[in-house]
Amino acid sequence: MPKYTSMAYKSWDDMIFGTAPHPVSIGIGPIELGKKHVYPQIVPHPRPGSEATKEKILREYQRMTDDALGRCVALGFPGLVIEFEHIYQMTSQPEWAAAIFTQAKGQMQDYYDKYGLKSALVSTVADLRKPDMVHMRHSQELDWMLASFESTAAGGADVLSIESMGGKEVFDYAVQRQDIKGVIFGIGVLSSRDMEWLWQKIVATAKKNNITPGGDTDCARGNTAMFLAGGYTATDLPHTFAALARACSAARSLVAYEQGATGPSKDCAYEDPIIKAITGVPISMEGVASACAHSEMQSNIVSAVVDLWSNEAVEYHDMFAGSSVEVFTEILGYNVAQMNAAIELGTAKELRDINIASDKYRDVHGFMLSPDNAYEIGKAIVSKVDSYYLRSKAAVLKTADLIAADKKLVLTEHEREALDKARKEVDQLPDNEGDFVDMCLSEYKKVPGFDPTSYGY
Amino acid sequence: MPKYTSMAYKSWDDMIFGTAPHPVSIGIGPIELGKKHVYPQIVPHPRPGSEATKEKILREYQRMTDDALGRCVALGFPGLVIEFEHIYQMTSQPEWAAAIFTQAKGQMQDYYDKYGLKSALVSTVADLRKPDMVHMRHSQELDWMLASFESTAAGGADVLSIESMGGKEVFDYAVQRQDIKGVIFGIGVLSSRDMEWLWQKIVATAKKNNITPGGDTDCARGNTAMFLAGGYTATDLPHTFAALARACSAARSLVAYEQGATGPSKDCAYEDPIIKAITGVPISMEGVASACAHSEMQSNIVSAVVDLWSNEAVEYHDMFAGSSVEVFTEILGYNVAQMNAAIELGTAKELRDINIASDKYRDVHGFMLSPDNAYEIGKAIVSKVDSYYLRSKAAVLKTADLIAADKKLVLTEHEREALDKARKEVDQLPDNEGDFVDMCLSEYKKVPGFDPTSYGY
Amino acid sequence: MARTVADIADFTPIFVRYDVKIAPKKRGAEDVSADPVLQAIARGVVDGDEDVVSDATDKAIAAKGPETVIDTLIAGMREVSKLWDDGVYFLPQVILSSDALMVGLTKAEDAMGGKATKKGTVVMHCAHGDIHDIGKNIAAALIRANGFLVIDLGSDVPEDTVVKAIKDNKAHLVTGTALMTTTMSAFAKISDMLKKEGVELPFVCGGGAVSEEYVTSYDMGVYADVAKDGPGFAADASSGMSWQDMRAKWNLVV
Amino acid sequence: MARTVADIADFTPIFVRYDVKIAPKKRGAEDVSADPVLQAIARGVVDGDEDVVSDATDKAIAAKGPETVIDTLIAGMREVSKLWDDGVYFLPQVILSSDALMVGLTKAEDAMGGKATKKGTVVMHCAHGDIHDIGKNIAAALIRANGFLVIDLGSDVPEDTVVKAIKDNKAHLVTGTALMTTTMSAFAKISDMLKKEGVELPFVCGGGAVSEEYVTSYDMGVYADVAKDGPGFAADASSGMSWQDMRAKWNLVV
Ligand code: B12
Ligand code: B12
Repeated sequence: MPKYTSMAYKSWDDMIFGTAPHPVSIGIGPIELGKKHVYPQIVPHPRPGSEATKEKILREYQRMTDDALGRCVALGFPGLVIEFEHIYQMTSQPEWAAAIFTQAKGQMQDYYDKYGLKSALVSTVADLRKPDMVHMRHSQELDWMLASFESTAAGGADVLSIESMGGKEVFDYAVQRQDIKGVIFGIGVLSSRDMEWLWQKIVATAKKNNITPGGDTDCARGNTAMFLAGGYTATDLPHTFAALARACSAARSLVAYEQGATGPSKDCAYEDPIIKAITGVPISMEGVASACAHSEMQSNIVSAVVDLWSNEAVEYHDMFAGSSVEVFTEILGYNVAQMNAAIELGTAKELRDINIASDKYRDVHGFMLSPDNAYEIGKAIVSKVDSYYLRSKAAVLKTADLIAADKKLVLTEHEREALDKARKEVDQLPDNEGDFVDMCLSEYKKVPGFDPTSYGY
Repeated sequence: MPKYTSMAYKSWDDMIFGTAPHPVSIGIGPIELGKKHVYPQIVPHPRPGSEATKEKILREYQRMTDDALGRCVALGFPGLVIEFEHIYQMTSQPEWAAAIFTQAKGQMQDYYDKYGLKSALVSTVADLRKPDMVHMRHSQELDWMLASFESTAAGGADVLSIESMGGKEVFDYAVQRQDIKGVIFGIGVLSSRDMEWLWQKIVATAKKNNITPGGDTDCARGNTAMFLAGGYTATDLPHTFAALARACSAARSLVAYEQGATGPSKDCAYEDPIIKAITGVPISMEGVASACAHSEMQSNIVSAVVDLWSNEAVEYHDMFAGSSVEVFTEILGYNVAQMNAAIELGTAKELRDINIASDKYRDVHGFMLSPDNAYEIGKAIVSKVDSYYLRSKAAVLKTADLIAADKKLVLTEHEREALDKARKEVDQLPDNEGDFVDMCLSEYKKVPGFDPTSYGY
Repeated sequence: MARTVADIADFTPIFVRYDVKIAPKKRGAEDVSADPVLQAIARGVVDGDEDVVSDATDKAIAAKGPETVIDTLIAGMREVSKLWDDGVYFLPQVILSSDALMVGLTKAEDAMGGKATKKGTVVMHCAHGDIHDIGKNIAAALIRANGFLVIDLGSDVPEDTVVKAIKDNKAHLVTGTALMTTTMSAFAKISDMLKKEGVELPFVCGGGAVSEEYVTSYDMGVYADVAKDGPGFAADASSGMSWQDMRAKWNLVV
Repeated sequence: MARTVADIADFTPIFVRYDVKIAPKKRGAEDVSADPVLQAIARGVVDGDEDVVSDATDKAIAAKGPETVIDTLIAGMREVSKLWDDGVYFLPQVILSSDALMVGLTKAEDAMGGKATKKGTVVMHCAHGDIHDIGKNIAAALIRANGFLVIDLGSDVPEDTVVKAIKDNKAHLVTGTALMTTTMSAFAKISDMLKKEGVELPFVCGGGAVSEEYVTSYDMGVYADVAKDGPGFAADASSGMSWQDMRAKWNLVV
């Protein structure tokens, strides 16, 4: 498949929440993404113990689904996307997964029939291929995954997505050592190669079932780095280093769309503003309403160009106002009501710019995801079309340059040193993919469990 | 004390979040409310069982406080207000309450010394005077309450507030029967009289301790009606009826400020936009981030003129991202960051109008709290200065008129009938307070436990 | 220039008025009797009109006897429930109907020279330290209107008062309401005290703070979601259903 | 006209850069030895430089004997911990230091003709069905660097494998990591299995999904908040502290 060589927008300023150059229709209603409307996306997680039997897990999902749909009707939300991120027991037992999806789809149809509530269902299969433990291209785990894509597609899923695991073994080793070379290799090369291989299968399954191949996220790497970087008081990883890792994530997550995915993207792919700038697909993002799932420093700015607004994940439990699923459906619904009201009023850009001002300079992660910078990073990526390695490297260099150049962005001494050190190391890397890969294959032999044949080497 | 006779603003359009004609400074830093900035207000609640011993409850509050302050520093929030709504065991044991407040204030001082984080502490004493069970003016419960105001003021509280209980016995009886007369009597007359009596004591305690008398809320009545009304699918009480009850709430909650309270108001007083229009005090409100505490139909519009943004209450427990207190501190912090960014950008009115558009026509409660309508209701209230009864009646009539007149506001048949019926009943009520009170004293004798001497009759 | 809310013609992208979509057609109740006086009683209940019920009851007691009056009152109330179920009535109409019903019932019982046999006895209370009682009051009104004897202990009720009332009244069912996380622990205590005394009966617990998970963590606990279910709980318990069976029927335990 | 973010001069009303406020002054480590070769070992550890440590270790083993080398390596690591505590070092510097330390340690142990006595034995794993292992890996590196023997069973480890490893290795401490609500129930199972076999030892559990409340709900469980505390747990357990005492020390049980 060809690689992206140009941008979907003429200027970053054309990017706005709710609108995408390549809209997508999914589910019952249908839910139209990218056509001047932002929808909420609730992601519920079952309680400990509910995985014990098929009957229990079905009840748990039934309740969670009903809570989410019921709250939408009570408050007047026009539509809802529900995502089930498979737990281990679903992907490893494709017939459980199928039953859960079929049940939810029936509930969604009932709400549509009774109230006219639109909805769609996303199946995010768990990537159980832990690269240091199982082979990426031949293993029981892979077979389960493919069977689960198939069974949930047949069972009523409208979108197939994944958080794929390629390159994680090398990345984990490298990120703990603040080693940018290993990060580029793990994310930019290994993960991209794994995606190219895996996404052909996912797209084929989606097509066969006449549903939508959604997207992939660099969660396993980009978000690990982001969480390690943490807030202002954390000292696990420099924030500048995590931002450079995120630049690679964009070059990497693009592969899904090159292989035929159309969006909606995966919510936890913080690299999505860059992806949207390049591809024009509708993106799912998470921010202030995903505070239940993790803490972050860019909760408002990530809504700037969003099409589907998610809470990432909330465990089912009781709160004063009802269940946590009801609570977060309500928060998401009002968040998107604000965005949709702005669209109807004609002040969407004002709202976008307010959200940009909230976080652009709070932290480097928000800074690089600010649509203006995201656009520039996207341009660097599409300028290097011939190699996964080179486009990742270009993204890292562009990000480092943007961070270094902006006077409003304050960095501590430690953060700046980390940036300068990484920048210097990247400058010394080879100019072509072959040399880089040879170098890395020899250096990262030492990473426990790293098996180059998992990536077709 | 004189009653309000005029509005604090020339026009509703001058009202905006973060700015109040009469700013208030509280706590460490200090936190300046009403001076072009909105602060977050977190209200944590202890877990079941933690009330068992003083040691346990102190640990619980210590953790909750640390979680809230720590998250602010991690994410860069400039300041935080923490409210402790007393549980029964605090108000009934004033020395427990004092210890809890002293401990929290010490933690807040530490964070200020170490990081410069501003903060302030609100003591909301539980009104344990259940009017059908205890006398409002002479009882053990009253003594506990006054002692708790005193002990928490001495212990480090910066603001004293309450959700006072007057008139609840009559109101509860009336609201269950959709009886607008009883609602006006319970809220407009009895609760106002109780507040006049009680607030002189609260203001005196605050003055003595050199801290701030905050505000009171019609929670016990206005919110009970609002919760009974519920969402689109509930059938416990017509929404139009709840909106008329809320109109009385505004006439009633005003009494605190007439007796010397200065704000910040109580977060759960949804009548506060009307109060702000009349008094110009900074108001605390709750909306999208209080979805943890209850569901509502006006979560965005209530931020239109807010100064302090609250989550109402969240029970302490674990979520994926940390504790629920950390999660909701984070949500509140980003919500106010959005508002403060708009202020700094000069697009605060655009954001306000977006939030108005989100909910003005979703439901009658949001409709009447829309700043334009809130202002009109305020005018009706201050036009009838000589009587608590008459100003409540005027508020109800104005609200009914506004609802009936606005063509964009769609009502179901049942909702419109409820509105018309109430309107007709109010039209037939006496023209002066004496006659009205005589009528009600005789009619509501039948309410179990109603004792007119509790209100000085 | 940016527009204001007044310029928006169509709000459906922001919110959808599902309430308007599902609003039922207004309709009246079915007649319950061909007899005009009995039908007047039923209509008085349906309309929540105490005066009408009072007058018609006086007449009917003389003409038909108090048992027939009681049956008619209950039949009227059944129509009220149907209207509520269908969304034609809201709760206040039901409460007013139950007020009216109580007027008739008291008269009929007086005429019978004492309390008519009730379907069962229910002890109700709000937890110690908790004064949130509106949910309990609504449930009490509905249970009473369905022909059960309700012993309402009020709110902020000490645990031993509850236990004593259960024993003294030989209750079929006890209910508890709590809206605060720091008061609902009283339920577990009551359950323990009952066990110690060898008393076993269904203990239906509800209220905002209370979760099914919590209520099903102690013996006898059955979780109640809405007041509307009150009469159903009372009927099950009075018919001798065990708390285990009631829990299995009403709760979705994980 | 509305301004853009570029026009904002002062962001403090929107956010405050507390990180800048509390950023420590950069500083180096204290010297740990007056001897230049030993100091080179320590410096190599502090700098995370495997080559320097390797060379200096070779020299020092000959000149001072392996025990002194080990002491020096540990002393260097102690300086690293101080720098981390003060925020001068971030985690990667600590991991690189521990890599360097392991190079020296391996040489010294080889010179002693086998493993040096470790301070204690720690069995570590991620829960069955769970592949989130980065927190465990960090904790393992820190515990190892503090002189303990770590048996790392990896991730997605069946319960009986864990129990067997504890018995086979006579472990002082077992640790578990889980980041999913649906995998952490494995911990309670392991606790039960150990009890049944009469084995009792502290079971330190951590990971994003895991709460103190959950971990302290089964026997032996001690909740771990951050990887940094790993060496402290290992030290307590190896010194014979009971799980009850460790729980009291490390956890704030309600
Ligand atoms: C990175 C990540 C991943 C990576 C894992 C990388 C790895 N090798 O660990 C990848 C992408 C592979 C992944 C996969 C999945 N993930 Co994931 N993941 C995360 C994420 C974003 C961050 C976790 C992380 O690395 N944190 C940083 C590390 C350092 O923290 P930590 O492990 O907790 O360790 C700290 C402490 O706990 C402590 N500690 C831990 N262990 C020990 C041990 C000792 C002895 C001591 C002293 C201390 C200690 O020390 C550390 C701090 O100093 C979380 C989000 C979150 N809120 O946690 C989700 C999260 C854990 N993942 C989640 C899910 C659902 C999944 C998937 C099922 C998604 C899917 N459907 O594909 C799959 C898992 C499939 C499977 N079978 O397991 C959910 C879990 C929901 C739930 N609780 O049920 C979370 C919470 C995300 C969310 N909010 O939805 N994930
Ligand atoms: C109205 C209200 C009040 C009123 C109470 C009115 C009254 N007479 O009940 C007033 C103002 C007095 C009040 C006071 C306080 N309140 Co209050 N209150 C509320 C509020 C806003 C609504 C409750 C309500 O009336 N709901 C409607 C009724 C109908 O619902 P319900 O009682 O739950 O009943 C339903 C079901 O549970 C069920 N049900 C209930 N019982 C039974 C029984 C049977 C048999 C059956 C079948 C069904 C059933 O049927 C009903 C539906 O059909 C809630 C918010 C919330 N999220 O719940 C807070 C809330 C309960 N209050 C709270 C607090 C903290 C207080 C105060 C301590 C505040 C203070 N510091 O002053 C004081 C209490 C002092 C004390 N000692 O008790 C917190 C509790 C926090 C916690 N869980 O610990 C809440 C959750 C608000 C919040 N989010 O912070 N409150």
